[in-house]
Amino acid sequence: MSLQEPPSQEVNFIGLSRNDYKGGASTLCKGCGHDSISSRIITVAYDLSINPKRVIKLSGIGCSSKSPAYFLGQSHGINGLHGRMPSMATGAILANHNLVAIGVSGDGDTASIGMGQFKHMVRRNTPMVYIIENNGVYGLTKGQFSATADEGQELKHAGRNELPPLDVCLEALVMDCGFVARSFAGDPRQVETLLKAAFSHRGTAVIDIISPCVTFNDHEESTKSYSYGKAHEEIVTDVSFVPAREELTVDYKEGEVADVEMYDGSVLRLHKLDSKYDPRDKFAALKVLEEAHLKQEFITGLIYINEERPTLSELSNLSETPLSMMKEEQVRPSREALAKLMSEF
Amino acid sequence: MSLQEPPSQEVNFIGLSRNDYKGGASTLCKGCGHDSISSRIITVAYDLSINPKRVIKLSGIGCSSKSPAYFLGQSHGINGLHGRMPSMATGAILANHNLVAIGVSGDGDTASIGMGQFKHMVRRNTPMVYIIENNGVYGLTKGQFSATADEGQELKHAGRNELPPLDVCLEALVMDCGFVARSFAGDPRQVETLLKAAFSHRGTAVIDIISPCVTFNDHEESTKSYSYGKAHEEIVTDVSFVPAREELTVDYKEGEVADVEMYDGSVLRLHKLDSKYDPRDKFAALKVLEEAHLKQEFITGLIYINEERPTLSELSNLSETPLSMMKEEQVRPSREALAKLMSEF
Amino acid sequence: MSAVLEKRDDSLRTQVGVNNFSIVAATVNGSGSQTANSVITRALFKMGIPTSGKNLFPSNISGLPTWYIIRLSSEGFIARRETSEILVAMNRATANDDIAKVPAGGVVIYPTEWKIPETRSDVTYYSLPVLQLAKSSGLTAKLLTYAANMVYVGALAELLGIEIAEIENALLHHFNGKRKPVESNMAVVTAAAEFVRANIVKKDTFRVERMNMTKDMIQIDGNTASALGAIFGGVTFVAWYPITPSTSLVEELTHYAKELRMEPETKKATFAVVQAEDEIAAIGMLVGAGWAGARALTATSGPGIALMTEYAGYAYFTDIPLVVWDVTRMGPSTGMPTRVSQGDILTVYYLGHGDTRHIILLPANMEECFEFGWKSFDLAERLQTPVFVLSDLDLGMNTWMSNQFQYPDKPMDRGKVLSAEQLNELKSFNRYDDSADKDGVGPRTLPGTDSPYAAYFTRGSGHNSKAMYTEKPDEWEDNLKRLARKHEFARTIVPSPVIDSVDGAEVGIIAYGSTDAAIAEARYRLNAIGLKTSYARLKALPATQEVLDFMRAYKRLYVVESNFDGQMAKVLMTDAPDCATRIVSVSKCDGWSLTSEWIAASIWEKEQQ
Amino acid sequence: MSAVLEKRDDSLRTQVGVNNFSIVAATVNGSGSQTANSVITRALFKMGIPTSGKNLFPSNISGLPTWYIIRLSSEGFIARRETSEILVAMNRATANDDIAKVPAGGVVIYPTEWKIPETRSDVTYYSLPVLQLAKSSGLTAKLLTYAANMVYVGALAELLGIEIAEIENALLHHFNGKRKPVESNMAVVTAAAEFVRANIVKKDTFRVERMNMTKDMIQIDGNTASALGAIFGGVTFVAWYPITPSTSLVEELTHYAKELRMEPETKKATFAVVQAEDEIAAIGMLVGAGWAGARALTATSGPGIALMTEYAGYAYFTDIPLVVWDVTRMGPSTGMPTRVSQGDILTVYYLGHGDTRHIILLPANMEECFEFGWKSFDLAERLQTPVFVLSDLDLGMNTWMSNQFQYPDKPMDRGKVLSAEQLNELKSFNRYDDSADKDGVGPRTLPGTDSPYAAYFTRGSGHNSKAMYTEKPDEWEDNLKRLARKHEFARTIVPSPVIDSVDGAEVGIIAYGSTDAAIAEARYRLNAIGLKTSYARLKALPATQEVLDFMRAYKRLYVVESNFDGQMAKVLMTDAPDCATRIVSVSKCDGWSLTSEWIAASIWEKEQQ
Ligand SMILES: Cc1ncc(C[n+]2csc(CCOP(=O)(O)OP(=O)(O)O)c2C)c(N)n1
Ligand SMILES: Cc1ncc(C[n+]2csc(CCOP(=O)(O)OP(=O)(O)O)c2C)c(N)n1
Ligand code: SF4
Ligand code: SF4
Ligand SMILES: [Mg+2]
Ligand SMILES: [Mg+2]
Repeated sequence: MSLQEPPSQEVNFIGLSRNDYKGGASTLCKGCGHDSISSRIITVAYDLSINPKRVIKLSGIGCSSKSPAYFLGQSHGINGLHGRMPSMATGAILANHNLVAIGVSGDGDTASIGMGQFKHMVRRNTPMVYIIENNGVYGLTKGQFSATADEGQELKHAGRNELPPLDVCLEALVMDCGFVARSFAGDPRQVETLLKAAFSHRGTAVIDIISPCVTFNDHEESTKSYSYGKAHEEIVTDVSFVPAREELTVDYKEGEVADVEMYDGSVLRLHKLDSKYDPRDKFAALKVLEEAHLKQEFITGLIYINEERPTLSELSNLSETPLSMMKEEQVRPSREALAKLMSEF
Repeated sequence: MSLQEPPSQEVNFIGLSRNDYKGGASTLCKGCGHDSISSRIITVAYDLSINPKRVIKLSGIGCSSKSPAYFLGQSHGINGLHGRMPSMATGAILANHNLVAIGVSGDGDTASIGMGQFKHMVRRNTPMVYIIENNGVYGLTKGQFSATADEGQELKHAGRNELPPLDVCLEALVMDCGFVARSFAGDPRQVETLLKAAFSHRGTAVIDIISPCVTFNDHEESTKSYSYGKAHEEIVTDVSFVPAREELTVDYKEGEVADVEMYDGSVLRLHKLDSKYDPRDKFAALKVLEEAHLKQEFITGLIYINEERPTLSELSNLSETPLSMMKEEQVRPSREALAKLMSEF
Repeated sequence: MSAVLEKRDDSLRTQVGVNNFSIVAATVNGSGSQTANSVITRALFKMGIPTSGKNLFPSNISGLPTWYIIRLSSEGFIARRETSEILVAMNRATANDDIAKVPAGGVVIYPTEWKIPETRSDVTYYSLPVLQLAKSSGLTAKLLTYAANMVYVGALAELLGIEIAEIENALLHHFNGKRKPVESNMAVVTAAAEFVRANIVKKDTFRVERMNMTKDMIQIDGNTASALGAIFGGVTFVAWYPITPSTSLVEELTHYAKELRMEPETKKATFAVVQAEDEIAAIGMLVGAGWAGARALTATSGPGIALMTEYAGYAYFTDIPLVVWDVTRMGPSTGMPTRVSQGDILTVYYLGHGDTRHIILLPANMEECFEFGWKSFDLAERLQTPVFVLSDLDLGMNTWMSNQFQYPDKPMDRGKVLSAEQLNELKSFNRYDDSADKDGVGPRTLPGTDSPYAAYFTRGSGHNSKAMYTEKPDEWEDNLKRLARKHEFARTIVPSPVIDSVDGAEVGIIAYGSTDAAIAEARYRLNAIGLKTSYARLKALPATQEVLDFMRAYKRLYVVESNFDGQMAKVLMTDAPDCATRIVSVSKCDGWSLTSEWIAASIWEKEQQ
Repeated sequence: MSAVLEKRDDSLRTQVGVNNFSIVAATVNGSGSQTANSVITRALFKMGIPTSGKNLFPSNISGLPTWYIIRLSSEGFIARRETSEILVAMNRATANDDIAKVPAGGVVIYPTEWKIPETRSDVTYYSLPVLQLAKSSGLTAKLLTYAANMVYVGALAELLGIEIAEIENALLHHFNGKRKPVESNMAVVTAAAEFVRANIVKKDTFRVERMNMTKDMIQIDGNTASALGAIFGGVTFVAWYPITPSTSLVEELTHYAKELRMEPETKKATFAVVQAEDEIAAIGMLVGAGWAGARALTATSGPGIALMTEYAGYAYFTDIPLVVWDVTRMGPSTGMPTRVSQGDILTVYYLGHGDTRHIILLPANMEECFEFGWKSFDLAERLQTPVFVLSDLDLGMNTWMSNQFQYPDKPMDRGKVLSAEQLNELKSFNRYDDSADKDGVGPRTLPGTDSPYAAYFTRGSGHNSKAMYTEKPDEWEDNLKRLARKHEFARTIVPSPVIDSVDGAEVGIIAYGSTDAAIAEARYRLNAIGLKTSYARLKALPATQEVLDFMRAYKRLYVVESNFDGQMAKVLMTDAPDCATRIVSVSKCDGWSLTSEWIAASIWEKEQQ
């Protein structure tokens, strides 16, 4: 795969059009950040001329985990179990180490039920791009807090969250992840840049993308609530009503801080790392994350990179031929081998 | 419970002798570090005059997890499932928030299969003393590497470990644990001091105690191998043979570094935090752990303390009466309450 | 199926007419039709007409097809029917299919804006200028889709004769008495009704009339009923992980516990609810809490049950009480998370590895959801074992009418728990020794009991009657024998089946859970065409003696269930091998609740063979 | 039991004598008796005497009682027996119990150092100065306990007539030909033999004689046999989590794969082994690997199976091939991790929630462990589904004699996989469409296949034959029907039972797995006292037509198994309800493998009723 730009607007280096990278129609809510991440993946895969036939898409369960069906329709995809995608990815990647793997997960999927598998995937340095579409809630089960929800956050449905947020970037970092990044779904340029970098990383590349849930990031008592007044709010006590909403977007420069107003009126503070920041310094990475945590803001950008660690595929000392493509003669020892063995027992 | 010393040598403040704190006979290997940790728990519980009838002992599965049967025989104990003790502890503690909970786990139990539950227990700040008897191997299943095994370590049985170690102290720390400590099973004074401090901590107190496995921390090719020569070594190709061994012990001062020779001839480097170290500084804690990781040494002592975070029991706004002791009239609403409800549907 | 339906006697069909028909509202989920649908359902119910509401919704949050079916039945039958006579078509994407399914003589109500051709001559079409009428609410553009639903409320009211006052009452109920939203909704309702009155000539015969069949009854969903039952059962500890269709059980429990279970003086809680990180942790917490003496509950569904396997076996083997509500949905695997099935019988009965058999309760209606809500704790603590209550999506999330709930008729049974006083007198106890009662249950003590004799050690590995570790063959076997005794004892104390023995019937029907309403109706129809049937509705596993007696009394036993493999039929075969050849499994599993038409036709057809 | 044993006809007992008795070595685990025991077992085997070795070890690492039972049988019977005539008492803690269990006429060998009274007059006591003899090895003090075991090797050799040359050969085999350790061990052996010759007058009648019944046979354990089978089956991916008694399966697999499965030129591996963080991850990895086209295997036991429930159901429902070895141990729960049972039949058959039924293979001996090692992959890929192989601790970890393994008689069957060429020709494919063969199996493609038509999307939620998401009732049902077709198709291709129909027999015995050896012997004894029995040994579930035919042919069907609830009996009842009343469950579950004495006595007793 190449990091150069494609030769023309219509087709990329391998002769595919952007359309060849699309997937099925999304069934997510209008304005859901997850859909915009799917678009970014489509763009990046097209731009990088990635051969979709050599890509596998993997996910767990959740709104976020549905999205692999909505991009790269020419790639094999698999939607596994809630919180257990990392193991499935590990098996698939070792079965064919020549493929490019994209995993999409949610914050519930990764940080709640999936914490164990996530940590151990990172520990093994399973080569894949692992995207967390992070909204702090369980979208698909209608708005309970996930483990990444902010302490003190209040939601219409779930009440008040009393527990501290689990930071997936910090979690990846302390488990020696070689590529740790964070972005915001409404910042297409940054998401694309980071995705491109992630695709050229050899081990596990973790990208935590804040992707607000337009439907359940909302709470009843908020006075600053999403663009309609008190009376109108009451009418939609109908829990089944999901108003169409605009995607939240933001555009800000390196080193800058941007405040994004959420649907519930609360404010998300994003802080883009500047060019002086050295992502090869693990200690700086720990520091920047811990400080952001204290300030209740989110650091965006490439937080840490280290290309040193061997990947799981490399450690496995695998033959060139993918395991899945082995012929009988490569994997079934000979009659003589059996006879020799038998003589030894 | 009190931190003062007991009035006499024979009985403690609550009139119990050291014997009252003992448990059943151990079935662990002679010299296993886990047994010496059990002794420390006995001593500390006696010294602190903890009422054993108000203690619950919980564990997972493993050699380490067997040990609650070997101390505090007058306390209720429960030996749960592999890797799933934290959840069990959470339920038991909320059922009776007036009890003192001691959890004992292994490195396999906590860091491999148990990673998810461990992180979430810490996140909830479940009030308990959580001890990891860390030997880097699965003792009970005969010597495979656990997730805390050192990178590059070689064992007779398991071969070479290629993956980086998972640091349970760092894991606890980044999940906002309010008490993070590390010690060595062969350093009785430090273990006791830390245990005493842990018992007076209000939230989750994590103590990682390096506790070498005398039986499986051994490897065939080692020239420096445990006290017997090459020929003799071969004779014990009998995998069922477990030679009796001495417990490893060490005595060193604050700020000092001690090298302990392991049974396989490798050297464990311990570094005791000195009195200038401020365990209330989270950032310093991160730094000291990360640095030790790079130097392949183990920091011992109280690494981090923070008494601020409310515990899960506190957040649960529980009645004084433990839930388990509630009388029918406290928990079954009245006939009138039902009648009123029925009129509303 | 349809072939069968056509062949069979016509009496198997519901005779439609006044207060006897179904309405289906076909919408897009996320469009806010829930208020509209529940308001209609409640208004009809309050007019004294037996009514049920079933929501067929997709497994996503917005944008996919949803159907809400309201059935009225002057005979009091509230199961789903095969057809709905009145279609409110609000989803363009499914409109063609939806219209094709309307039976001859039926009605199609649709938005004028669609400008679709009215091609069927055997149904009546009414079109409504939905958007225009919605605007009359004065709501902002954003809420127009929502208001559009109120248009069909008004139209149906006018077309069918639903009392406007009851619609308003239902809205008031829905909005907890807040006038403002009631007014804006009523504006649309009235405008739509007026439009119909002015512009539409009623050509169909469907209408409703006040009657007196719902007096003193309530309308509720099973998850709320179960939650209330648990609260009146003194639940003290809940751990859970969200999963459809069980989520609302815990959410309602939390909601009502905050109302009913705070200490009046201190405002402190007499319960704790923990959202766990997954279902392994949820049941792990229950194990700890149940062991320590709490009344511990979780609610989950198939995938969660799967994850609970290991701890379920542990709790069985260590004699720890806890209650698991499995609100079943369609499996295998993720399956159809928003569709119903009774597919977890075998999984749950044998949950765990090794020789494990659990206690299962099988509520069939709202009263039993409430009753088993409290009774499950008494059984769990009396038997010191996990009790699984198998509700399902149809019971749990749909709207049912019900008698009012009965206050528990017994004090709480905490089972064999030794107090400090008892222990100090006994000076010892044997945790797993049931020799006193031979019921398989030994005495237990709770942590924190102030006696030096209280402590014992709990483990999932081999233990003898003193709770000591053992690998001795005889001690191991003794313990398994004790557990088998407990299972047999459970057989004598779990809820008895409801048995309706009909004189002269050669055929017995066996069923359980949410299919009960459809069975009642199917038997009525079968009886009408001359097939007498007796009926045993199981309320629990293991099956009690009454069930076994029932099985022995009939030549043919139709075991009706909503799963693919006929799972209960299998369990019963192994319980009563002598009846195995009489058992005929009648099962179907397509995500929709069984209809009386299908049940009656299936049994009728098999009887003809 | 013992009452039964006493009542029954004496012919049910093994007649002891030359080459016909058992030896039990009672030791403490961790003391290093494995070399001693395996050396005796091998020496006897190499003398041409049918021999088996069973290790009864505790669930800890050192310090608890262990028994190793060596059976010799000139008749070729190698199951465990109820009694062992010769006791080597090396564990003071259990010595009294151990001695009490020696049958009249038996022998007790014990260390002189114990100075215990020789109280039984019906047995022969021989005491050995064990420590003193051990010292003759010249080993350091630390290794004396280890050397002590060699003392009883020498003593037994002398007492029974085991050829010293075969002992030395066995030691050479054990130490891979290294002379040094062989010499130090032989020093003890010889010293002990000499001591016996000089000081002990043989008073018993037990002895061994060279014979010719083990020619061309091997001695091996089931886990090694299974591992080799997998390697010859072209296993490419293994993920696992350590658990007794399955651990050695993967460890042996890894060991032999490094020998047999490295590319000769590149020294690169044609397989990958990953130690997962738990069993959920292990099976998750298999799902990914199986989906992507690897031949994926895991080995585990009860608790691991429990954790695999959710992904097992997923793989079943998404048609993903993978192989799970469940080397069963005693449950429920942690149970007795080092004791045997066949207690996972129901759990595994129905593993998953919703309507799930799996393919199960049931090896009964070493050859089948090897055969199913490769065949399981062919079945899994042909059927595109998980295949569970139920070995057990007795098969897996004990020492069995066996014929040499047969090289696979068929090329690898990768099932219906479409290549890029095929796809480019077809221009599309329907993943779950089995209309071509009606066998329930659709074509699949592997990721990385270079065709624009290759891709499809796999999900555990509702899908139609094109692998598209669906919630449509008919599409859902069609898929379940296809899976049911697959189950019925599997019935026709899984391994057939071994059936031994005896003329004139009215009784059929049905069994499976490790109990086979004991059944063979029990039938021999029953025949001797006049009860003819036919025998069907199941090799797989679902049961094939031959099994059903067998069941229909006999009046009484004794289903013999090593679990508490008679699990296979239950499965067979539901498969053949017409035979349910003929099925009599003969089951026992105390952690020890079944004996022919117990089986014969149980069936005999039931026949008398
Ligand atoms: C074992 C299991 N438990 C529970 C569920 C129900 N469930 C489906 S999605 C989901 C949460 C998804 O949250 P997240 O991963 O944050 O994704 P989002 O919908 O927010 O994108 C849950 C709990 C499940 N599918 N499986
Ligand atoms: C679900 C499950 N998988 C595997 C096992 C087998 N097992 C028992 S103990 C153990 C590892 C214990 O290692 P650790 O926690 O480090 O304890 P140690 O024995 O080293 O003290 C394993 C894998 C089990 N009991 N349960
Ligand atoms: S519920 Fe939230 S996360 Fe799910 S699709 Fe809708 S907006 Fe996205
Ligand atoms: S095996 Fe290791 S961890 Fe287990 S008891 Fe022995 S020394 Fe301790
Ligand atoms: Mg989320
Ligand atoms: Mg360990």
